Amino acid sequence: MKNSSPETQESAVTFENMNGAYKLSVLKSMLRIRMVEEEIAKRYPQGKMRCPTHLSVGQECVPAVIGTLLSESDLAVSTHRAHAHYLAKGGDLKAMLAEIYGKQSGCCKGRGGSMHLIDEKVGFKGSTAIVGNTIPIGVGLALSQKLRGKNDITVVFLGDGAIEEGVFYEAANFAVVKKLPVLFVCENNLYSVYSPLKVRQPQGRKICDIASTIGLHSQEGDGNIVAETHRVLTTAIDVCRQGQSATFVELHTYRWREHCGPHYDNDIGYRSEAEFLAWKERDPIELYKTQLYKAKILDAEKLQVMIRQLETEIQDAFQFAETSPYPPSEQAYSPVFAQGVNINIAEVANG
Amino acid sequence: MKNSSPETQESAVTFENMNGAYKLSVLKSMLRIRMVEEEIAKRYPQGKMRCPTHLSVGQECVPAVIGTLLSESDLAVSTHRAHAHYLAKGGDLKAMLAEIYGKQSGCCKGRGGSMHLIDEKVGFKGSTAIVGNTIPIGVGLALSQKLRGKNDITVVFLGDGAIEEGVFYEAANFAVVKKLPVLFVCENNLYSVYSPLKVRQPQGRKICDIASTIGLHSQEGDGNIVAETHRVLTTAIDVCRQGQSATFVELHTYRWREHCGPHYDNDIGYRSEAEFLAWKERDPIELYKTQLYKAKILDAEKLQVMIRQLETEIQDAFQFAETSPYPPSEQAYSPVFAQGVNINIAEVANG
Amino acid sequence: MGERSLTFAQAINEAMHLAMEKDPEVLCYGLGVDDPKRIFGTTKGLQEAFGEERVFDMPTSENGMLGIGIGAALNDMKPVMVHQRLDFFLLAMDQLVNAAAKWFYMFGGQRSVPITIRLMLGRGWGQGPTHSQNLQAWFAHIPGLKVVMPATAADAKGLLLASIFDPNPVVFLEHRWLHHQEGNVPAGWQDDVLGKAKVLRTGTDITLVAISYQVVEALRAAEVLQSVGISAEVIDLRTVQPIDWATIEASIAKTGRVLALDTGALTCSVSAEIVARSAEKQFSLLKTAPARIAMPDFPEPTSYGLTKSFHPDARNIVTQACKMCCVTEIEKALNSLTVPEHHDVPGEWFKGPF
Amino acid sequence: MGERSLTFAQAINEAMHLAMEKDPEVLCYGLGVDDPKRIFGTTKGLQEAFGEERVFDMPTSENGMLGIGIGAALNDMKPVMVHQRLDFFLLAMDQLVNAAAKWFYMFGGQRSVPITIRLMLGRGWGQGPTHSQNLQAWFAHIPGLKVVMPATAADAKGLLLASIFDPNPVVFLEHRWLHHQEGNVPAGWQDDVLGKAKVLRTGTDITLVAISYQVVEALRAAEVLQSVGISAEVIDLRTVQPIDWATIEASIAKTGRVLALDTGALTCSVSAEIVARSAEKQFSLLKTAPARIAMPDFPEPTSYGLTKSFHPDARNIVTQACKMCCVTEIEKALNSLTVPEHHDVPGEWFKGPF
Ligand SMILES: Cc1ncc(C[n+]2csc(CCOP(=O)(O)OP(=O)(O)O)c2C)c(N)n1
Ligand SMILES: Cc1ncc(C[n+]2csc(CCOP(=O)(O)OP(=O)(O)O)c2C)c(N)n1
Ligand SMILES: [Mg+2]
Ligand SMILES: [Mg+2]
Repeated sequence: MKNSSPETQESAVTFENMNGAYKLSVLKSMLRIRMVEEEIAKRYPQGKMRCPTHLSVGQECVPAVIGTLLSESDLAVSTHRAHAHYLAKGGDLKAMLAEIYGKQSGCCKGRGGSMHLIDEKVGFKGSTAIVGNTIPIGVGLALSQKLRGKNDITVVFLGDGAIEEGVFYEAANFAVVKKLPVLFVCENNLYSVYSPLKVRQPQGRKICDIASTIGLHSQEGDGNIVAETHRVLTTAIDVCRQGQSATFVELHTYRWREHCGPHYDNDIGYRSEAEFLAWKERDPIELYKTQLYKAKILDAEKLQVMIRQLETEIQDAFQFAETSPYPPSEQAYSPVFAQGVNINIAEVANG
Repeated sequence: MKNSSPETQESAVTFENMNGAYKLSVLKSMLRIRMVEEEIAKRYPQGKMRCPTHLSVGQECVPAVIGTLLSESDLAVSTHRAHAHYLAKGGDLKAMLAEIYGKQSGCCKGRGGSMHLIDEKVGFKGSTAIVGNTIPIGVGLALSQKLRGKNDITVVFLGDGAIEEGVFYEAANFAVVKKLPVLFVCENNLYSVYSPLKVRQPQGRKICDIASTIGLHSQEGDGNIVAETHRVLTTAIDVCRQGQSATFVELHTYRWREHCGPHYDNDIGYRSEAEFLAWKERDPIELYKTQLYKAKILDAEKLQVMIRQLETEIQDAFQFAETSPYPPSEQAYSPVFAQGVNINIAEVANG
Repeated sequence: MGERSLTFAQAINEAMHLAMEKDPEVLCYGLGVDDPKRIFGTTKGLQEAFGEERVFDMPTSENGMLGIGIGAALNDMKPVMVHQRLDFFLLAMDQLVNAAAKWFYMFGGQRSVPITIRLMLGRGWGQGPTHSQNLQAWFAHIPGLKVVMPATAADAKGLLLASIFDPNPVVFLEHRWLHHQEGNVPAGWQDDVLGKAKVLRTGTDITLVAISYQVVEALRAAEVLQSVGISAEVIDLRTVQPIDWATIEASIAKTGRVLALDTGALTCSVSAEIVARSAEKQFSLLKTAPARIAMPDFPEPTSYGLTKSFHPDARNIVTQACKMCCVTEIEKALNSLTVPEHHDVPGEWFKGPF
Repeated sequence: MGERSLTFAQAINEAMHLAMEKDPEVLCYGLGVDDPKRIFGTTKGLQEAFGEERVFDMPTSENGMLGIGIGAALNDMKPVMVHQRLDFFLLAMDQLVNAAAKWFYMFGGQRSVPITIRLMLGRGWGQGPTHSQNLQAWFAHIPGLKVVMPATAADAKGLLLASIFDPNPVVFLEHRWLHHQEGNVPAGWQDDVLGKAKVLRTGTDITLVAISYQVVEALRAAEVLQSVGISAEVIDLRTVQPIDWATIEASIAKTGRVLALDTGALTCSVSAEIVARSAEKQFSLLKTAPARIAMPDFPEPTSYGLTKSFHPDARNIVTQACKMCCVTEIEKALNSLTVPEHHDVPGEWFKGPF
């Protein structure tokens, strides 16, 4: 793990001395993401979720951990692969599923689909489908937070592919120039669609090193191990919240299913079954469960209860989504412009 | 001076053991650029050069030196501030001045003006007026050179401001991934228009370090000292031509006159007269002349001859430009499309 | 040269093979050109046949990578750049407009930029607001770009070859709903030119000027219009820059009625240009007001529910044409149009996700 | 509220001061907003009055910096971004089109992006191909953007205030040749709305629909047309998205003739939209073919020689209007138009370089 200037002490609260309830809440969050995604995968072939859909199965650790470390007034933006980030930030599961089903009760009233999630109530400011598109937007949110003088931060979720967009470099540069409270969380899952890193970025060059040279406080870590992810993220959030530096973390992980859609696709040739199996061995949920079992924080019964709770919640949410009505087709012609005048200060200051 | 991987030996041919004729040719090239630019500055207020014009007075060393190190089959692209690069690469002085005057005999037939220079005959492939615009174009030229398997390189001239464009980062990344024979020559003159570096880039962060982390073979040097510039550039060109790495050099220098236009503007407040005077003390031409005098390569008479030759050439060229006719106004409607079919291989391979 | 039935996507693929065989300076690059899916099959076999130097994937760096193609083109290469969605290409407008489009004119006509940029237009299966934009009007508005929108498999091949070997920058727009459409495609090399429209069906009462996927709808509509006594002439514009005014004008001179059909948003669209120009130049020949059918001025929503009647199709064309020809049997005509089970897929075989 | 004569640039500056005083969440940023030249004077005094946090320079990173403004706007700030040339802004089309324009609609109408983007359009003194583009048609084509093009000092102020406090993304286009024009500008706060045109001169024979700098030329032309008996109504469109169709239609209903005047390239232009829509909706009211005058479909060349008659002006308007009204005294009308000494400067005081 690399730690660039400004130097900071490790956060006092380490994962190890967090209490059992907290540790179980992280597990629950991971399981919840996994079970939601798997249920989407199961139902997608029914042809009722009619939009491009990118699942985070295998990548649950990073979102779950960071979700426990942010407050509601912290903000977040994300990408095409946003389900996990949205859920971890506290986004409404029913509204998300309804959105994927294109329903009126969806978080965008059916206009955005899987790639466009939003839950303003919990500070999830939006995910968009163009690679890199929300990166500067997150930096702008952080600018507004800094101007307001509050202690909040903005998290920008991005992938290893998004690093290649010039706009990442531009946005990061500005965040450093202005010392903005933004935390870039890069889930490096080795692929951009079917393209391995080596055809896109120089071999041997680390993403976190680029970030560090740009001037971001930068670290990397194993994104499949809860304790390590927790350590890296707590440090980063501390640095960021204290206004010391805009920060960057690169967390290594792996997407299990196909880039877009519900299936496995290790047979089509862009990556090997062996690679997949090696990563599956390192399933973040299994690794964490083992740890919790060992520490006697978890037992089979607790797990069963947790899973049953989640199953109920998730089945309910799918039920909600499937039975919600479509928006009437005239709503396609809902206004493209917001109405009204947008003046905060009632008094006319001059004239 | 920083030298990043892949490690290379200094080029065997150092500046010190170049012969006197060579050293004088560098001086002449510098003087030529200076005298052309100063003559433009003198005549610009007459209102006959009616286009935005950016002068390189004070920045003559880098273009002059690199001009002597390239062959005609090497290519170059440049920016809004391109006069010096064009001339150093062997561009036609008359055609350049005629272009600035908007004449039919101009290198773009009057369509481009000062910011759009081209001389295909000598491999000066074009300068454009949008910051960063020619950076990827230069990398693409290098790609074509590599695919052709020739030993040629492409030089991309750019400023410290252009470094901030995401397209620099994108183009550099690809050049590294593909090991392209491209050499980025960044003249860091501390300003982008009136903006000092500190409002644009993190303080203390070096441009050459960013380049190095991206993966470019990267060096910096004093761009007002011929010997150092020569050393840095020879190394870079060697590395580049041998196909070891795409390369980057940052050379520190200073623009004397206003960003755009003929005047001095140290009085308007964005930089101090003292700063300017300190750099003027380090006039690359005066420094070099002193060195050549000391080494007895130059004497007052030789200098006079050189200046007189250049004066004649330059006055002739201005005469040419001023007396050339404007293009007839109908030529504004010259085709926007090239005609014909663009097939190299006569034989139809198939069918 | 025999004719075979190929899909539009296969025809593109064949054109790419022919071009790369014919000329070693043709390159093909873009995200996914060498991946298992091969851009909906259109780049199949290219890397195997022509190697990794000429056929390559790229970083997600749209602006930089377009500039790199332009640079290669300035040194006599003929790059074909591919984007799976036009929307991604918005990142590259500086290179497209400030460099590629202007180079030839701005540098005094010395050097052109022989690059071809293949962009897919989306629609359906929840492509939504940022995966479905049809911005042909943007490209057509910029002096110096050629803009090609084939509608048939044969044209996909012929026009792609013409685009690649045209010395100018060409934006080549492929509608995803055309990729699977089959048609007769002559084998071997094909000579075609950019800037010529085709009259796909002759008629005497109304001129339908259609582009890209709207050609399919226009032909469906024309069939039905026949049944209520309206003889529609269908022009497939094929390129929207330059526009083949001669063909359009000759048709309008005959029919006196023009209806322009666009896949882009209405305001300042290619269909606006066609209507405007017809009104300006052929005012006295027009028997009724010229009209256009285009996308509404709204982003495309994602939901199955919202897209139900979002994309104007043969129904809208039939209705509008009947009105223009003062034919009242609109219901009768509409009833003979078949309606697909799902409005958001190009065929029932399509199951997503992209 | 008294009236004072201000230049267009001063009026912009006054609007910025008023807006920033009124609302602490208004920001102003862009290359050079705090430099000695202060964007042709339009940002004068802002940093002194409102501090470096609210008024700031930026790196040359157009796309990133637009996204940053959008982000701030999504958290209730009201950023005003400035570019000295529209052409530089081509780098930012992804953020403009895929984020700013779509956010409100695509996220279910929950959150809009109250950003204002001031772009200068160039012309003259050799601005040339990449410093003079008038791309209002691009912006108008994108659902979700408002596009404002003031022509008078008073409107520069009123419309800029309306833009800043409009909850939507607004592209605010300033023609450099208007910056020095003077006009009466009411002091103090001004309430104006986006989407309303103004009839600057009433007439009965022909409707001139003009935008931005073409309003100046239209008024010059109208004066001269009067002398040959043509009564021209001049509409200053003020915003090109939304377009105030009611005002245009009412005028055409009266005059039966419409001539649209644009500063952009002809094909798929705003003037195409105006002509198309008039022909579609008011065909039977038109006494003669509708027409448009726009820039030719060529990049703008740099040379003084080449730009001599490149920009259509009052002369072209007079000629076209006479033809449309069947008035033959064109020469007489043209002769009464004054011709400036140099065609490439907004006034003889202009000596370059930018
Ligand atoms: C600008 C742009 N280019 C290309 C795409 C197509 N695309 C969709 S997702 C994706 C992969 C991005 O990879 P990464 O950032 O690593 O995210 P991951 O899918 O691995 O989570 C690509 C290239 C896009 N949506 N936007
Ligand atoms: C994309 C873009 N943004 C802004 C400008 C305005 N501009 C012209 S020159 C320049 C300065 C660039 O600075 P630098 O790269 O350091 O070059 P220098 O002028 O110092 O030689 C700027 C910002 C432009 N031409 N293009
Ligand atoms: Mg990835
Ligand atoms: Mg500089």
